[in-house]
Amino acid sequence: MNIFINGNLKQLESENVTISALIVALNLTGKRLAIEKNGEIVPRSQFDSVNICDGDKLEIVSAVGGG
Amino acid sequence: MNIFINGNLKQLESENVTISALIVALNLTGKRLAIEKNGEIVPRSQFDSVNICDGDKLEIVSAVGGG
Amino acid sequence: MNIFINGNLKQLESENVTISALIVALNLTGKRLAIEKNGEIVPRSQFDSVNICDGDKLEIVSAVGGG
Amino acid sequence: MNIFINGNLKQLESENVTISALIVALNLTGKRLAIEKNGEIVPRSQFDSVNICDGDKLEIVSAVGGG
Amino acid sequence: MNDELMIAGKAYQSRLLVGTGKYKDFKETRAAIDASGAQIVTVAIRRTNIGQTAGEPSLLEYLPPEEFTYLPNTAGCYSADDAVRTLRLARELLDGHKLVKLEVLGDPKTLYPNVIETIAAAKTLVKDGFDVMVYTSDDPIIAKQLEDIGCCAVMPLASLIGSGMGILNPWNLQIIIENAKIPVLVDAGIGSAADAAVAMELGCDGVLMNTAIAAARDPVMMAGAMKKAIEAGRESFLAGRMPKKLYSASPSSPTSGLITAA
Amino acid sequence: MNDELMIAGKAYQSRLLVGTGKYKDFKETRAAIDASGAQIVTVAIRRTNIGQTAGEPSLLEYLPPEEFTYLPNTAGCYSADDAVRTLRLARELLDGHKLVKLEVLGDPKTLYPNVIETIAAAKTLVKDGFDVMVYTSDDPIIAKQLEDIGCCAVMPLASLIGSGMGILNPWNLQIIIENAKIPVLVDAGIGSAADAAVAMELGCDGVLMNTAIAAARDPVMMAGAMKKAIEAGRESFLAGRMPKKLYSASPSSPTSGLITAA
Amino acid sequence: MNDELMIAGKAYQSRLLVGTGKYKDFKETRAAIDASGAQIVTVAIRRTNIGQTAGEPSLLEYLPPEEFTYLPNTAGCYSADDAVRTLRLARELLDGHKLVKLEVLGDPKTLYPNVIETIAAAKTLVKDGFDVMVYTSDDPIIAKQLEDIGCCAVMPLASLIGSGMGILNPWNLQIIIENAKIPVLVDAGIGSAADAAVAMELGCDGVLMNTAIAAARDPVMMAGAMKKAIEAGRESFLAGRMPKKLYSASPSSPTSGLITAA
Amino acid sequence: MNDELMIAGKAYQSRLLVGTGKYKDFKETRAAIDASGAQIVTVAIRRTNIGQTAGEPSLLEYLPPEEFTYLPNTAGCYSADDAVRTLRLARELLDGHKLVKLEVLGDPKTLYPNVIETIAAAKTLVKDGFDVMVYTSDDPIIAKQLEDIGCCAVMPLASLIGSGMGILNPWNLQIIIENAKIPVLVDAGIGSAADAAVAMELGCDGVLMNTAIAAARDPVMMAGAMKKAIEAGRESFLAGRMPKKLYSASPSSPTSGLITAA
Repeated sequence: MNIFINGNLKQLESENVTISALIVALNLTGKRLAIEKNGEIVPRSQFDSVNICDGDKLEIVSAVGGG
Repeated sequence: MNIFINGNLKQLESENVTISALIVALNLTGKRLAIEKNGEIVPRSQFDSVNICDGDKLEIVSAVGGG
Repeated sequence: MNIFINGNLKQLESENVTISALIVALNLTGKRLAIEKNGEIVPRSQFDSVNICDGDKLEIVSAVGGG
Repeated sequence: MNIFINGNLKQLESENVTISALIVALNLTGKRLAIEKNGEIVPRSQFDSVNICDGDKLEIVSAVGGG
Repeated sequence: MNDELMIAGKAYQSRLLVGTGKYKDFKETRAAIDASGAQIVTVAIRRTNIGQTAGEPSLLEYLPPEEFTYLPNTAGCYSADDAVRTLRLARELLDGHKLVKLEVLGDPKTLYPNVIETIAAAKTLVKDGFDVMVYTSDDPIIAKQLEDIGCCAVMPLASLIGSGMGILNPWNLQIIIENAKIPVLVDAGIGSAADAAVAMELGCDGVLMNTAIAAARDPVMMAGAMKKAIEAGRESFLAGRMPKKLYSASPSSPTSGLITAA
Repeated sequence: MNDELMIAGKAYQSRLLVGTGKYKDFKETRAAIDASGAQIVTVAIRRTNIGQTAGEPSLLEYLPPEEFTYLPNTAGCYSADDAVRTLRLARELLDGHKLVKLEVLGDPKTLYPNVIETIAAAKTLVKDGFDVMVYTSDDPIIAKQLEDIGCCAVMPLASLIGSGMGILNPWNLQIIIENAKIPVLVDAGIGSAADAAVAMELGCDGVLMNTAIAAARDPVMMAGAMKKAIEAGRESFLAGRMPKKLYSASPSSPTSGLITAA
Repeated sequence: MNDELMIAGKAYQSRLLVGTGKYKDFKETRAAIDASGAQIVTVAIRRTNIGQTAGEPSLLEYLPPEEFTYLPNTAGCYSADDAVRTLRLARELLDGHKLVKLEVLGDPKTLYPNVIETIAAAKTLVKDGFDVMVYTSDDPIIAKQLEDIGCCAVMPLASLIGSGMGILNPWNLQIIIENAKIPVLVDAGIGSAADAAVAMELGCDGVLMNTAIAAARDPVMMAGAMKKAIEAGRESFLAGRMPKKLYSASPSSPTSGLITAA
Repeated sequence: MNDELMIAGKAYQSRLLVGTGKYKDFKETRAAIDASGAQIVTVAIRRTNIGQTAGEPSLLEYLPPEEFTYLPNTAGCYSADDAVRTLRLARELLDGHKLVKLEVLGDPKTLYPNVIETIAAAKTLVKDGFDVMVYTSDDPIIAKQLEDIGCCAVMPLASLIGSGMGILNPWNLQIIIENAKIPVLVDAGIGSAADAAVAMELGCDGVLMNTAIAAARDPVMMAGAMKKAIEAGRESFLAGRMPKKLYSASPSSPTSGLITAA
């Protein structure tokens, strides 16, 4: 299926992917992240339960140096 | 009847007073004025036709020195 | 004899007074002082040997708070 | 003979040249000038009478734009 | 030199706008304004003094609207509604006159503008057909927003009204001037003729003042000084000043031909 | 208003003195000086260019000594002797002319005055009968000493010659002005019309400048701006400016009679 | 001396808040922040770099949230919505962290705040339970409105972000400080240690900076200088400076007892 | 960081020199000087109070010459002769102590230095073997002459003694610092910690003050503030400040990766 991550199109083979699975797939395990799905924040507690569907728009953000 | 002019109570003997008549009564003949009646501006052209009723609130203003 | 100390006239009974003796007489023993006699500095080493004569002008100074 | 004008060596054929004559020879007729000869100012009134001798040092100056 | 100030489609030769408050009497007001050469004068709108003896002189007799462009202001207004209401009365009072000065203040202690209310009032007034010259802070973003709303001139403060502190932040004014496509006039804070010259040298299109003239020891003489200062600053701006440098490259007199070289 | 500048017993209507250096040509020099309204113009004394084609124009033809008061200077002199020698030649050149500008510089990089040599030269020149207008630093003690020596005017710098940095230390100038019984003119450092107005508002009796006019993009227009700025600053000083205060006691418009009180 | 800075109910010993941007690497970032003594550090929220090699170091490893109070900002946001959205993500990212820095910019050229959008965002965030430290202009009325909305600290600019121009308008800051009942921190524009000391002497409760440290030739040394400058300015403010006067009433040394009186 | 101040061949860790006048009592004097960290303290030379009760405490008991480097001054001297005479007595008083502060004043109202007399005194004192730290104006030429005479440090004023006006002309100080090969210390005029930091950031080698500490509401706290301000300003100077620019090239947070780009 096709989803958008941080504005870029991304193809995923498998369907029914959880956020947690996606994080692993994206090689982001252990990183401190916040995720927005179609404009709604997904609490970290729900990463295992929330599934990603075709066409979902995800924003994955972290803290960087800034002033 | 009782009206309010510039925030002060004013008693008028006669009823059915026009704005023009009021101006004369107030000794303001010939002065450049603008008048608000109950929050609505009364165009100068209507000073002769518009009547004042008991309880009306009038604002009579002129231009003064200011910066 | 009469001498001047810091601009003021001072009477001394005895003649042939040394600077050291004067310091004692003035109750300045142990104070850190510098002394000018008739415009010439008297080194501390000579306080015992230098005599004061009638009419001598002495300046006795010390260090005080200043900026 | 050889003289110095404004720091530069200048050869003159004739001897016994007056300042006035020199001014003509230098093509400076009518210019407003002041002249110093060997460090001494030569008043304009004496331009006709004062002679220039071999080795004299002359300064010829005028007014120019300045602030 | 033809260098006119265009405001709402009308050309003015004078870049000095003056207030009419705080003078000893109307005679002094008129004398000072004449000396200033101002063509635009601000007036306040106030309740008519009821019961005043008829024939008592009025400002308009000393400053006939035929001779001067009136600029009714909203001094003393602390809300958009009061300001709009005041200027609608002014328009009626001055036979449909459209050119107005909008100012909405934030508090009576500093008289600093309330830019939120100012923007709200500006939107209403522009929609209502007024030509709005707007008094504001030196916030460049707000100034641009007021221009985008359709104000015909933006008038940032130099410093607080009546303070005479002069231009406290020339850098903000510079940014406002660079970004503006409408006239920028400095309003409030000018204290002396030099302050006015500084404002014009920054590239302002004009200056509006009242206290600096009216509260001078000799208001009429100060008015004349202000006229010259505005013109001096404007011409200095147009003439293009010399560059600043800590060390001068060259003295004003020739460095060659010195007799000292002898 | 009769407000003349008295220097060495002669009255001048203009308080702006200008240099004659750094202009494109003599025509521009004259045009700028006319626009400035200056009555006193400084000139430098330099070695005559020997071998120049006869009839080549000279400064004096464009600025006839009958029309202007010449102020020969000692620009480029770094010692009292050189300065004195230069001015004696100037006096001879200008038929016994006594009014001169003394300046003795400290180094060619900053052109800052050497006050020690300046004082020495001033003593000699005054004894020798010159009317000495003296360029100096903003040191109030030195300024007073130059007055006591008998100089007819003291001319402290605003900032370095040709820097255009304006008045760097108004406080020292203020002290000099308060203490002086002779005219105090600001000389050097003025960069724009506003700078000139500031100097006059401080209470200076006049301003001498060259680069600020000659190095402007349009020297003639700037000269006119300077004329107005000097007059504006002077009149502002005489008119007595309003007091400065961080908060204004009172707005310019009446605080009573507001409809908003309804 | 016990003189703590209270923000949103928590006490801090350091009055210097620092950004974490523009450093050579995280090692320098940490070294500079240690030298600054800062306890509150700002961070930006940005899209995670997808596809980056795992184990690549992150800012949080160098600045553990256990050691520092994070202050996520909204740098780069030009609307209230973007700012609110960014801070909600930040809160989630930082496990419900409530203390945030709100900044909504007006344009990318000046980075001047958009106070209209800032106020809108502040209202939403306060209602949403955030502790909002808000970056704003030096407009005293806006500063007061932000306090009334419920922000826990107001942070006016000294000058434009990254400009290093220092405090351009100390008078406005003074008014803001006088009127505020919440902490006032100067944010943006500080360029040197002296600037920081000036801000604290005005009576600010703290200073937030980034470029002044990160863009110094030696960021770590500058960080230490800033720490001392903040403390020096604070203590100078508390100690109560001597009065200013153009002339001194009295020298520092006794005027009597001079031998010169002999 | 090993960054010592070398004066007359001796190294000092503190760049803050303080006066000992104007304090409530010797106890406060000592407490303030301890808080300041100063190693060099100025003292005045005055006629001993004859007839004072023996055992009355003296300054030297509170500030033992073994702990501090004394810097006897010539405060109150208006001529070279008086200054030289005073310092010869000081040398005798302090057992041949050679390090002295020379100041010759111009008038009692401004306490501005008389540079002519100062130069005369400096020549005599240097010939006589003194190590002369000389108080002077901010005249760069005079400062250079004093260096050439052989003074071991030149100490230009920031503003008038006891005025607390801070640095009135940083440009002159800058020139003095650029040209000097001996230490340049700012002496007189510092009013607050920020003033001290500004002086050090200009590149001064040190600062000498008295009133700013002694006349503060809390002299001991202000002394500590000054210690930090001097160190902050010095380290800021050494660290190399960021460049100033009206507009910032870049914000402190990344401009890419904004969610707002979504």
